Amino acid sequence: QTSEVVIGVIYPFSGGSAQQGVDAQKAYETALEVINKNADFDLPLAKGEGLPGLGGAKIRLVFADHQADPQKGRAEAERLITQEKVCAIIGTYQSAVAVTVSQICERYQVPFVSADNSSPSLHRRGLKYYFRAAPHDEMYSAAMFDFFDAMKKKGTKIETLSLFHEDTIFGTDSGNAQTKIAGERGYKIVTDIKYRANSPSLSAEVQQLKTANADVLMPSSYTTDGILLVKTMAELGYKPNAIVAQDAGFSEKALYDAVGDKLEGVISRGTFSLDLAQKRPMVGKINDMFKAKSGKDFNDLTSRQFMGLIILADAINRAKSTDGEKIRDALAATDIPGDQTIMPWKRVKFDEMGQNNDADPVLLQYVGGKFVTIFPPQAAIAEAIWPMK
Amino acid sequence: MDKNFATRRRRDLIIAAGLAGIAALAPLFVKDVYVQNILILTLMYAALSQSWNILSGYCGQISLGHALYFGIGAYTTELLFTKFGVLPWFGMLGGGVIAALIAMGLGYPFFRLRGHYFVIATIVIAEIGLLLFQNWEWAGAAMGITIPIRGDSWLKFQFLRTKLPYFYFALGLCCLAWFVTWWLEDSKWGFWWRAVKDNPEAAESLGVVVFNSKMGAAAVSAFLVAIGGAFYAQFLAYIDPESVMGFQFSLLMALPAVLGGIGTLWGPVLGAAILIPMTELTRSYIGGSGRGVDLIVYGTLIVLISLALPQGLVSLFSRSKAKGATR
Amino acid sequence: MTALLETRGVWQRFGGLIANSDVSISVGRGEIVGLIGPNGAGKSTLFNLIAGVLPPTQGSILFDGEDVTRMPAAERCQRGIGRTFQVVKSFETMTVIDNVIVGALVRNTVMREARRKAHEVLEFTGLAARADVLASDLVPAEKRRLEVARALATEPKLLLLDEVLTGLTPTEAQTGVALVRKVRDAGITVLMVEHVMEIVMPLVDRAIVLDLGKVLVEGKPADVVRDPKVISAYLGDRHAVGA
Amino acid sequence: MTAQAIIQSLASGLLMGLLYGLIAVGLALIFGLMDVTNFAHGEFLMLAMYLSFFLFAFFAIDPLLSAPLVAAALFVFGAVIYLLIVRFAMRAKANAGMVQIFTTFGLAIVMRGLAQYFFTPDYRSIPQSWLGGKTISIGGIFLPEPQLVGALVSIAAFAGLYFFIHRTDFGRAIEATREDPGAVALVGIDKNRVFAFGWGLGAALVGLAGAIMAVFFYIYPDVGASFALIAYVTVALGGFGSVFGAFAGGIIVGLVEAVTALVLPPSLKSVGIYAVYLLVVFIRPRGLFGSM
Amino acid sequence: MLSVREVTTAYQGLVAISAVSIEVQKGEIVCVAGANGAGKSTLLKSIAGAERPRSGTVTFDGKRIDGMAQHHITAAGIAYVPENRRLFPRLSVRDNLRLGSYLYRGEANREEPLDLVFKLFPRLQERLEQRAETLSGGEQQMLAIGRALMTRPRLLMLDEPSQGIMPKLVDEIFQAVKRIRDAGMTVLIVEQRMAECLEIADRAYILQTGRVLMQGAASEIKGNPDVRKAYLGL
Ligand SMILES: Nc1ncnc2c1ncn2[C@@H]1O[C@H](COP(=O)(O)OP(=O)(O)OP(=O)(O)O)[C@@H](O)[C@H]1O
Ligand SMILES: Nc1ncnc2c1ncn2[C@@H]1O[C@H](COP(=O)(O)OP(=O)(O)OP(=O)(O)O)[C@@H](O)[C@H]1O
Ligand SMILES: [Mg+2]
Ligand SMILES: [Mg+2]
Repeated sequence: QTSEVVIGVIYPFSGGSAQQGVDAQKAYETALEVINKNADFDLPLAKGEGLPGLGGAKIRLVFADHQADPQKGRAEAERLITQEKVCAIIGTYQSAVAVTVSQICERYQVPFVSADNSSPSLHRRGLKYYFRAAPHDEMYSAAMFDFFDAMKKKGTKIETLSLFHEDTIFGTDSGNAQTKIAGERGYKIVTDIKYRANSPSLSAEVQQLKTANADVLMPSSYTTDGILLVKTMAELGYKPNAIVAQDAGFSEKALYDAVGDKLEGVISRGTFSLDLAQKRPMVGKINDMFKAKSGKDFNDLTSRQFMGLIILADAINRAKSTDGEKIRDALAATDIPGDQTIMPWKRVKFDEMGQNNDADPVLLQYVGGKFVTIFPPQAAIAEAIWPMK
Repeated sequence: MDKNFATRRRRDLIIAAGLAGIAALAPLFVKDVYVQNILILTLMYAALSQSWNILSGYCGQISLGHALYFGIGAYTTELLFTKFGVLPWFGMLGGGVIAALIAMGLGYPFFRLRGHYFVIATIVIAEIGLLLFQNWEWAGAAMGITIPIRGDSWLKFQFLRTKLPYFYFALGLCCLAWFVTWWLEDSKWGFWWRAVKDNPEAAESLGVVVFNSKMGAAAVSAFLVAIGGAFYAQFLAYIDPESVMGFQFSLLMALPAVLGGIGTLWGPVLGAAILIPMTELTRSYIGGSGRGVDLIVYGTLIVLISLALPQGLVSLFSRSKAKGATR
Repeated sequence: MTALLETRGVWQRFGGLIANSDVSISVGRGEIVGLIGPNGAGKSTLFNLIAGVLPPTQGSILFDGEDVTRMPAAERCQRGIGRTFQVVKSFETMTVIDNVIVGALVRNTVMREARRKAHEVLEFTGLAARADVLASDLVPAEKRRLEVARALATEPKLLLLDEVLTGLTPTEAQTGVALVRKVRDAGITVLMVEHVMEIVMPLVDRAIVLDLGKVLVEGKPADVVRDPKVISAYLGDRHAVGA
Repeated sequence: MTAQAIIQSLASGLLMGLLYGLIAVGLALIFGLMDVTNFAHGEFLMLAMYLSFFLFAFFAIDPLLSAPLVAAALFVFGAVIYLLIVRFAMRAKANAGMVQIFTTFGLAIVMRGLAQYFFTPDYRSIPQSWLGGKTISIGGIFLPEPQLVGALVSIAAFAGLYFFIHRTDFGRAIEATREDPGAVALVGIDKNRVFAFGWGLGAALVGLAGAIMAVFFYIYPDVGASFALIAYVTVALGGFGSVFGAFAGGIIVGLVEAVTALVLPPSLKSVGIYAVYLLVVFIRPRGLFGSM
Repeated sequence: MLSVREVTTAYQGLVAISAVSIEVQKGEIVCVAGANGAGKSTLLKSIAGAERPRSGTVTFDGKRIDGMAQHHITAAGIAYVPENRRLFPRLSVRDNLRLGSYLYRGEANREEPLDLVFKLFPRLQERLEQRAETLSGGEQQMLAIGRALMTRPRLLMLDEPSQGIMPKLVDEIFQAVKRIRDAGMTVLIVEQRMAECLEIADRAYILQTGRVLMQGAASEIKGNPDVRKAYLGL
C-alpha cells in the first residue's frame, strides 16, 4: 500500500497574479490539514487521518509555478506527472493555462480538477479527465439575471446595463455570457466596454460608463483594475445606481481594504458566503483555520480551491488507488450532498463533461464591511439594498 | 588563398555537424519527457535567437518586437488549419512568407530610424499586433485557438504520444537557422550587414545599398522566426495572443544571442543552451515557493553574466587564444 | 575626350553658412588633381557632394559623361567613384581584410574573388601584415591607409583622397606619394585634398584652390603656390619664400 | 456624446498626460539625456510606491509629506545602482547598448523578486490620505485632486530638470559624459561622479512620481510593468536629449489616449498612442524635439 | 617640472613603450618625434593617465601622478590634446569651451583664458553655436587646443597639433605654442613636422620602436645628419 498520495498544484507564483497563487497555496494547505489530520467536520475525509481507502495514506502537495503562461503550465504538468508521479492535478486560476494543462492530463490519463477556472468553454472540449465542481460564468451570469428578474417583479427598475470587462479569456467569456442572456431576457446593454487588463488609467472608460449611466454596472475585473475602477469612478463623480460584479477582484480583501468605503452595497456573484457559517458552523471553523495561515477570510476563489482538493481527495479515497483511470471513474461517480461542503451548493455531481451543474451560485452584497447573501432566496439571509447606498 | 579563414569555416561546419549528430542521438538517452521538453525549448529558442541575430546581431538593427513575427507564424498556421483545413506545413510556409512581407513593409518607415527610436518602434509595433489579435473576434480574440487533436500524424504535424517528432523538428530548425547564418556570414550579404552595422555612411560609399541590406536581413530573420512560431503553435496545440505575441518572446529571442555573443555564429546556440534550461529549472524547482526566489536567482544570473562577459559567452572561447599568446 | 568629373555651378548651404558657392571644376582622365585651400574652405564638403553623401543645394555633377547629381552614394560607387573620409570611418568590429572585402564586393560577387582582390589591395597598400587585425586596433595612420585600401578595392575610376597622407614623417610620406603615383599608373584618376605642400605640390598635375567655398585659383602647382592670393589666404608668407 | 463629456475626457487626458510625464521625467534624464537604457524604470517606480506605502502604514506619514523622503531614498538607490552595476555595463566596448538593456532587465527581475519576497505579492493601497479620493468639480468637469497635484509636481519637476540641464555646469557635464565618457577626464570631470549623480537624480524624480502615484494607484511587485512602456514611448516621442520633448510627449500621450478611447474600443486605446509614436518618428526620425 | 622615469606601457600585453625616460623643465617647449607607431602617443597617454603604465614613475611638480585618475591629473594642471581630439561632437563650440573651464565653475574669472583662445583662433569665435561634429577638420583641431587651454594648464601636451591644419595656420599654431609658453605654460609636443617644431622647441626626444633613440637641444638634433636623413626627409 502507498503511504503517500502526491497531488500536483499548478498556479502563478510569480508575475502579475502571484497573489492569487500564494493565496491558493494557503487554501490547499488548509484542505490538506483537514484531510491529513483528524478534524471533526462533516466533510469527506475530515475525520480520521489520511485516506482510509488507501490505508491511511497521507496526501502530499507539490506546487508548481506556471507564471500565467500556457506553455509553462503544460511543462510543469508534465513534470509533475512524470517526475513527481502525481496522481492528479489541480489548478490553475488562469483559464488559458487550464487549456494546456488539461490537455496534458488527458494525454497521461491523470485527472485534472479545475478548481477555480470559470470559463465555460473549458468543459466543452470532450475531455474525459476534466472535472469542475464549481459553477462557470454562464451559470453565474444566469444567476445574476435571475436576480434582476426577481427584483423587477418587485417593481425595481432594471432595464439598462453597462458591461465592463477586461480583454482576457475571463473577461471576454463573462462579457459574452452576459450579452447573450441579456438579449434573451430583454435587458438593454447600453455600453459594453472591453478594456485592457492592468491599464495605467481607466478614466476614459469610466467617462463612458458615466455618460451611459445604466441602471446596473456589471464589471468583470480583477483586483488591480477593480481598485482603479472604483477610485476613478469616485474621482469622476460617477455614482452608479447598482454594481453587480462578476466576482474576481470584487471578492478580494485587497479591493475592499483599498476602496471598501466607496463600495457599500456592491453586489458580487459568488459561490461562497461566510453567512453559511450561521447554518453550518464548520464553515466558520475552517475559515478560521485558513485565516490563521493567510490572514484573510475565505473568498470565492480560495473556498473553491479548498473544496476542489477535498472532492479530489475523496475520489482518490474511494478509488482506493492512485491509478489515474480509477480516480477518474471515482470522480465521475462523485455524489456529495451539499451540506457536506463549505459551499451553498445542492450537491457535487459531475455530468458527462465533468461539470457540476448543481453548484448554485449566490449573490452577495457588501454591507457594513461584510458580505451578506441576498440571492437565491433559499440561501439569502437578507433583502437586497437597491439602489446601493 | 586565405587558409586560416577557410579552415576556420570548415571547422565551424564540422563542429556543428558533430553537435547536431550528438543532439540527434540525445533522445536515446533522455527518456524523461520533462527534460525532453527543455531540450525542445532550448533548440527552439536557439533557432529563434539565431534568426533574430541575423537582423539585430549582424545587421545591427536591434529589434525587440520579433514576437510579432513569431505570433504571425503561429496564427497563420492555426487559422489556416482550423478555418480552412490547410495542412500546417503549408501554413508554416505561408506564415513565414507573410511575416517576411510584413517585415519588409515595416522596413520602409522603420529603417530610417536609428538607435533607440528604432528599438522602441519595434516594441510598439509588436504591441499593436498583440492588441489587434487580442480584439480580433474571428481569430478567437483572447480565447485563442485550440488546435483540434486528430491523433498522431506527420501530415498534420501533431503528436500526442511522443515528443520526438517535435524534438527533431526543433533540431532541424536550429540547424537550418545556424546553417543559413553560417552560409550568409561569408557572403556578400553577410559582409554588407556587418558594414551597415558598423558604419552605414562608409558602407554606402563602398557601394552597399544600406536600405536593401536591412530589408534582406529583416526578411530572412522574420521568415525563420515565423516558422518557429508555427512550430510552437503545433507543439502547444493551443495559442492565444499573450502566449505567442507577448513581449517576453521578443526578449527571449534576444537574450540568448546577447548572453552568448551578439553578432556571432555560435552566440545564440551557446546562450540558449545556458539560458533556457536555467529559466526552466529555476522556475520548476524554486518557483513553487511563491516567494519570488526564482526571480531573484534568475535575474541575478542574467546581471552577472552580462557584466562578466559583455561580449558574450563566446568570448570565453575565442579570446582565450589571444590572451594566452600575449600574457 | 571629355572630363571624367565635372561640377557645374555647385552650391552647398548649411543654414546660413555657404560651404560651397558656385564651384565649377573638372578633372580629366588619368590626372592627379590637388584640391587645396584653408581650413573650412569647403573641400570635404565638395567631396561629399561628389560622392553623393548629400545632394547639392544647387548645381549639377557629371561623372563619366552622366549626370549623377541626384544619384545615391552606393550607385556612384558602382559607377566608379571611390572615396576616403577625412574623419576615418572604419568598420571597427571587422578585421582589416574584411573591411576591404566590403569594398571588393562591388565588382566581385563571388566571395573567393572578392577575397583575392582584397588581399591584392592590401599588398598594394602595404597593409598585408595587418590583415587579420581588428580595425579598432589600428593606429590612426594605419586607419587612413585602410580607408585608401577599401576605396581602391571598389576598383574606382576616380579616387577621392581626403588628407590621407597627414601625420606621416617626411620619409613615410614619400612612400605614400609613391603609392598615389602607383594608383594613377594603374589608370585611376585621383582628386586629393592635402595640406602638406611638400607632399602635394610635387605630386599633382594640377591644383585647385578653394577659399570661402569658391574656386580661388586653378593651375599648375608651381604657378599656384606663387599666386599672391593663395599665399595670403592659405600658404602664409613663409611658404611664399620657400616656394 | 455631449460636449461636457468630451471636455471631461480631454481634461482627464491632460491630467493623465502630465502624470505620464511625471513618471517619464526621470527616464528623460537617464535614458533621454544620458543615453543609458534603463529597463528597470518601472521597478524604480514600484520601489518608490512601496516606500510611500510603508511610510504611511508604519509611521502614518502622508505620501505628500513623505515624497521628499522617498525621493532622497531613491536618489541614494539610483546612485548605488549606477556605481554597483550600470557603471560596469557601460564599459563594454561593442554593443554596450544591449549589455545595458539586459543588465537592467536582469535588475528589474531581481527587484520584482525581492519585492515579492519581502513585501509578498499582495495588492496594497493607501486607503486614507490627504488627497486620496478628493475631487474638484468645475461646472460638472471633475478634476481629481491627486492628479491635479501630480500635474503640478510634474510641471515643477520638468521645469527643475530643464533648469538643471540647461543652466548649470553639472547639466552640461552630464551631456558631455554622454557624448564621450572617455573624454571628460580631459577637462577634469570624473565621469562616474557625474553619472552617479545623474542616476541618483533620475531615480529621485521617479521617487516623486511614486509618492504621488501611491495616493491613488494600487501597489504590487509588478506594478511598474503597466507604466514602463508608456514612459519609454513618452521620452522617445518627445525626442532624446530634450527635456521639454518629454514633457510635451507626456501630454500628447495622455490626450491621444483619451481621444482614442472616444473613437475606438477602449481596449485599443494604447494603439492610438503607439500609432502616434510611429507617425511622429516617421515624419521626424528624432522625435518631436529631439537633438539626438 | 615633469619627470618620466623608466615608463613601460603595454596594450593587451603588447609593449608599446619600454623604459622611456624624459624630463621637461618649467617654461620649456619639448618636442617628441619618431616614426609611426614609435610610441609617441602612448607616452603622452601614459603621462595623462589615459593609459596606466605597467612600470616606471611619472612625477609632476614633485608629486607622483602615475596611477592617479585621469581627471585628477587634469586638475593637477596637465592638459592633454589627444591625436583624435575627443571633442563632444553634438555639443556646440561654446559648450565645448565652457566645459574646458569646468574646474573653475563658480569662479568669477572662469572665462579668462577665452581671450587667449579667440586671439589664437578667431575662427572659433565665428562658430560658437555650431555643433563640434560639423566643424571642418582644421576647425576641430583649433577647438581641441582651445578647450585644453580653458583648463588653465601649467603643462600642455599636444599630440600632432598640426595634423590637418593649413600651412598658414601651422605656422600660426607653432607661433601660438610659443605664445602659450610665453603666457607661462610649459609645452610637451608630439610632431611629425619636425622641421617646424624644432624651430620653436628648446629640446627634443626621438623615439624609435618604443625607446628613446636620441635626445638633446633642438638645434643639436636638427643638425644631426642621421636625423636629417631619417626624419626631415632632407
Ligand atoms: N553639416 C554641417 N552643418 C553646418 N556646417 C557645416 C556642416 N558641414 C560643414 N560645415 C561647415 O562648412 C565649412 C566647410 O567645411 P569642410 O569640412 O568642407 O571644410 P574643409 O575645406 O574640408 O576644411 P579642412 O581642411 O579643415 O578639413 C566649415 O566651416 C564647416 O564648419
Ligand atoms: N589602443 C591600442 N591597442 C593596441 N595597440 C595599440 C593601441 N594604441 C597603440 N597601439 C600600438 O602601440 C604602438 C605605439 O603606438 P602609438 O600610437 O603610441 O604610436 P605613435 O608614435 O603615436 O604613432 P603615430 O605617429 O602613428 O601617431 C603601436 O605599435 C601601436 O600598434
Ligand atoms: Mg576637410
Ligand atoms: Mg600618435
